[in-house]
Amino acid sequence: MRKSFFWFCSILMLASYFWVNSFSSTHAMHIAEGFLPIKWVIIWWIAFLPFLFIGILQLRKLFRNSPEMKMVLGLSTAFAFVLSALKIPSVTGSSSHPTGLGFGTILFGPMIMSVVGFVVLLFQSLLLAHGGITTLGANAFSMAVLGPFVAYGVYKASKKMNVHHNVSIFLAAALANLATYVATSFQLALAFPDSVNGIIGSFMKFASIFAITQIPLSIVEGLLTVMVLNFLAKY
Amino acid sequence: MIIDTIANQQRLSTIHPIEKFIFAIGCLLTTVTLRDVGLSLLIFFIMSMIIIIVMDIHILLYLKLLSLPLLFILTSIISILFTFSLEPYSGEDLIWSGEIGPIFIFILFTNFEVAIELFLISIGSVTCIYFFILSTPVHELLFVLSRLRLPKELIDLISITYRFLFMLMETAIQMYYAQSTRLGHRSFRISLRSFSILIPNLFIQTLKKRTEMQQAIDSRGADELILSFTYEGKVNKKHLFFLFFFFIILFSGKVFFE
Amino acid sequence: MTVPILQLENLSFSYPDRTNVLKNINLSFSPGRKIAVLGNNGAGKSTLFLHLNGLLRPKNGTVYFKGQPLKYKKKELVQLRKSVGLVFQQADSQIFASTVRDDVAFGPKNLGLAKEEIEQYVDEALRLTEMTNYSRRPPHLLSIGEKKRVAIAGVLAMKPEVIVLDEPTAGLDLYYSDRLLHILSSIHQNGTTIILSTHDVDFAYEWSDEIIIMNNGETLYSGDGHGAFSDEGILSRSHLHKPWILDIVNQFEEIPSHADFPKSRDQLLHWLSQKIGRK
Amino acid sequence: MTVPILQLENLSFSYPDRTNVLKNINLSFSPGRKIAVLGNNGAGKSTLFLHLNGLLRPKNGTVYFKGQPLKYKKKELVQLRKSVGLVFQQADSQIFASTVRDDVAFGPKNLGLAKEEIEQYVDEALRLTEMTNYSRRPPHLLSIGEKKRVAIAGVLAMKPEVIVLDEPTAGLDLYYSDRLLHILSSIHQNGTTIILSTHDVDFAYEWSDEIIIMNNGETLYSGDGHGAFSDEGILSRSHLHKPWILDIVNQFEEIPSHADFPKSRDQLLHWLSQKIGRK
Repeated sequence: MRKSFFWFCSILMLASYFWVNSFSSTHAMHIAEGFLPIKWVIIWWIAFLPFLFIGILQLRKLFRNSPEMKMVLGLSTAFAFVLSALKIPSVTGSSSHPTGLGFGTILFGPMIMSVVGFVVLLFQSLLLAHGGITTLGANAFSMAVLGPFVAYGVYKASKKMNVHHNVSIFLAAALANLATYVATSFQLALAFPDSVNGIIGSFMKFASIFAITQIPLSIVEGLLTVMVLNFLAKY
Repeated sequence: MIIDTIANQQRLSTIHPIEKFIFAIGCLLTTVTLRDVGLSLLIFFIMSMIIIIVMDIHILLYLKLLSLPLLFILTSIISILFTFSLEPYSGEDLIWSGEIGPIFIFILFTNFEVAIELFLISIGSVTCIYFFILSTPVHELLFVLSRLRLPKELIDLISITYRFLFMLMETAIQMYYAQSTRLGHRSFRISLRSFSILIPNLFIQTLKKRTEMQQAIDSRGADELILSFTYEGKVNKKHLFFLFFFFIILFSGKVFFE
Repeated sequence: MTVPILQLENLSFSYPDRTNVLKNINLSFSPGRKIAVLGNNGAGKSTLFLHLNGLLRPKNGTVYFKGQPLKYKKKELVQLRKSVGLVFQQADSQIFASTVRDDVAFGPKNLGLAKEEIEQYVDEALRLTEMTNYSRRPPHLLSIGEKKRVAIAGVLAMKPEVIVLDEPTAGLDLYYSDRLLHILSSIHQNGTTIILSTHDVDFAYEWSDEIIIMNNGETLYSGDGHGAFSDEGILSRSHLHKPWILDIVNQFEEIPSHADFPKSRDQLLHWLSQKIGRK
Repeated sequence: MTVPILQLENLSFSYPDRTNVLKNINLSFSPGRKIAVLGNNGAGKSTLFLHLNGLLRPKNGTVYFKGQPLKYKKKELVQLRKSVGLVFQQADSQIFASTVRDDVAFGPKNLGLAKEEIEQYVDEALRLTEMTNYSRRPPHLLSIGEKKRVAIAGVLAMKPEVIVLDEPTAGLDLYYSDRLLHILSSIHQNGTTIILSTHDVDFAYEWSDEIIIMNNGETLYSGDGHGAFSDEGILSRSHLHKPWILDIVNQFEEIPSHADFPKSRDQLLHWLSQKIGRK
C-alpha cells in the first residue's frame, strides 16, 4: 500500500514536472505582456478556457474522492515551477517527459494537467515576470495544452514503431519542446503578418530568430530527460 | 523571487488589494485595448512614478526588472522590423535595404511604425503588471481571486503551490551549492550530469515533505487542507470613485485627441 | 489522585521496514506538569509523540486518553487531537497557508467554531507566541525562530490541554530559545501540560518536573530529574552527560539538601559563592 | 609569518532585496588552526561560509586565497573549491547518489582523477569518517549522524586543505556529536584547517584555537576563546552565554594562570577538586 502510493505520487509528480517543463523555461518564448492585440488576447483565452474549465471540474471530483491529492498536486506544481526557475547553465532547463506525461495523462487526463500548467505560468508571470496576464491565454494554449499532447503522441508513436526506449524519451521531450516554440512563432505570426510575405513569411521570421535559442535548448532538454529517468530507474 | 520579497515589504500594503487590482488591470486593459502610443507612454510614466516614488523602489532595481521581458520583446520586434524577399523592392515606404547573397532585406516604414508602437505598448503594459505584482503579495491576490468567485479548487492549488515553491526552491539552491562546492558544475558536461542527479533528488525530498505535511494536517484535526483567505480592512469607497474618474478621464482624453 | 491525561500501557510499535521502534512502553502523563523526554537520535521519541496524538496506532498495547482506551474512531481522534496538540520538529512542514494568520486559523476552523471564536482563539495564540505583529507575513519570509512560534501558535489556537513539542529548541540560538522558553512558561501558567523532547540535559534538568529517558525504543527511566541524573548506569547506557550543575555540586563533600539544591545556573553560582565564602 | 590560506578584506554582501547581510568583514584564516564561528541565527555565518568557497561573490571587498585576490575566474574557482571544502548543515540536500561510496566519489570524479586515485581518495575519506562499513548502503537509510559523516566524507575525498562545516553538531545527540568531534580531530591531525559554526559556547571554548563572533553581519570579535568570553559587552550584544567553565572559575577569587586554566569539563572538575581539597 505504502509502496504503491509512493509510485503513484512519483508518477504524478514526474508527469507534471516533465510535462509542465516542456514549456516552462524557454524563457525567451513567453509572449510578453501587452504584446498581443486585444483580438488575439481574446481568441487565445477562448481557445484555452475549455481546457481549464474541464480540468477544474475534474480536479473538483479528484479532491472530493481523495482530499490528500490537493497537497500532492500542489507539491507537483511547485516542483515543476522550481525546475523551470533553476538556471541550468547555458541551458534554461526545461524538458517534457513522455512516460511521466503518459502516466499522468492516463491517471488524470490532460485536462488536469492543463490546470497545473496554467498555475505554473501564472506564477512565472507573477513572481518572475515571464509572460503576462493578457497573454496568459496564448501562452497556456501553446505550453500547457499543445506541448504535452505532442510529447504524449510522439512517445506513443515511437513506442509503436519499436524505437529504443531512450530514443523515444529523447524524441518526445525534444519534439514537445520544439512544438511549443513553433506554436508560439505561429501565434506571433498570426498577430503580426509580414506586410510583403504575409503570415507564412512572418512565421518564418519568428521561427528562425527563436531557433537560435530554442533548438539547442530542446536537444539539451531531451538529453537531460533521458538522464534523469535513467537515474531514477537505478534508484 | 525578488518580486515576492518586495511585494511583502513595500509601502502600499495598507491599500486594499481590490483597489490595486482594479487600478492595475484597468490600466492594463486600457493600454492593450486602445493601443495608443501616447496613452501607453502616459501609463508608463504614471506607473513608474508610483513604483519609484510612492513605493520607494530603487530605480536601478526597477530598471533591472524592466529589462527582464526585453529579451523577448526585442527579438520579436527585430523580426517584425525586417522583411526578406528574393526580389528587390522599391516602394515609397522603404527606409533601408540590403542584401545577403540572393536575399534582399528591407525595413519598411509601416513595419517600422508597427515595431515602435508595439515596443511602447508592451513597455506600458509591462509596467502595469509590475505595479500589480510589486504592490500586491500573493496572499492578497488570493483574497482577490476568492472574492472574484473563481473556482475554489484553482485558488487552493495556487495557494498550496505558492507555499511549497519557496520550500523547494530553498532545497534546490542548497543542492546546487553542495554540488558546486564539489566541482559539480565546472563544465557543461559535468553540470548536465549533476543536474540529472539533482532533479530526482529534489523530487525525493519533495515526497518526504508530503509525508511530513500530511501528518501535520492530520494532527490539527483535519484530513483535508481547507484554506481560508482573509484580509483585514475594507475597500475605500473614495478610492473607488477616484479610480472611476481616472478611467473616464483616460478614455475621454483618448476621444478628445482623436 | 487525578486521572492521567494520557497513559500508555505496554505500547509497542514497528514500522513495516524496521524492527521494533517502540518496545513495551508504560508511561503516564499527569495534567499540569512539565515533562522532558531525553534520548539519543533514533531512540523513538518522535514515534512516541506520534502515538500521543493518534497519528500512529500501536502494534500492541493501549493508549488511554483521560482514562478511556483509544479505539481510533474518527470522533475520538478529533477529540484527542483537539486536546493534545503536537508541534513537529520541522517547522516548515507544518505551515500550510500563505499568511501566518490564515495558518493559525486552520486548526480552529477544523474544530468547526464560529467566526468570532476563531478570531479570538487566533488572536490569543498569536499574542501568547508574540507573533501578533507578523500576522500578515507569508511564512517563507520568517526566520527559523519565528516559524517555530507560528507552528506553536497553530497548535495553541486549538486550546489544547496538552502540548507536545518535538525538539523545540533544535537549531535555535540562545536568543530565540530563551524567547521560546518564555513562551512555554506562559503557556504552562495557563494550565497547559507540556511534554517536550530535547538533547539538552542542562535545560531538561532545570526546566522539567519530570524526566523520561528513552533508549532504543525503551523507557530507561521515568521520574524526577535528580533520580534520572544520579544513576550513572542509565546515563551511560543512554549516552547522556550529567548536567553541569550536578557534576559541579558533586565535587563538594557536603551535598545540599533537596530544597536547597541548585537547579539553574544562577542558583548554582549563588550556591557556589556562598559555599566558598563560608569556608 | 605564514600566508593566511583565506583572507577577507572589507567584505560586504547584500541580497538584491534585502539590506546588508555582511558588513565590512575583515578576517584571516591561518593554516592548521581550529576556528569556531559563533553568532545568532541570521548573523551571517552561512553567508560568510558561502564566500569562503566562492559560491557567493562579495558586493564589496576582496577574498584572498593564499595571498592572491580572487577574481572569480573559472580556473581559480576550481582551484579554490578543491582546496576549501564546504559541508552544509542539511545533510539531506548534499547527498545525491544511490550508495554512500558513489556519493563520496562525486567530488574526486569531478576533479578528473584517474580511477585508482579516485578509489584511493574515497577509501581514505570513508576510513577517516568511520564509514567504510557503510560504503554500499543507500544514504537515505542512514541515521542523521551517519548522513553527516557521509557529507563530510564527500568533501574530504577531494583532499581539501581547509574544511568548513556549517553547524556540524546541530540535531545530533551526544553519542554522534562525540564521534563527530573525534573525526574532526583526526582530520585536523592530518594537517587540515577546520572552520566551523556552532551555537554551543562550551564546545567552542573547549575545542577551538580561535573564536569569531558574528552579529547582524558584523564581526564583533576575532581572537582566542578567553578574550571572547571575558568581554561581557560582546556576549550580551551577541546573545551568547558565558561557558560554564568560565562562569564557575570566576566564582573563585584566585584565577588560575593561563597555562593551568581548565578548558574541558574534566579539567574543570579536576581543578575544582584540587581547589576544594587544598583549602
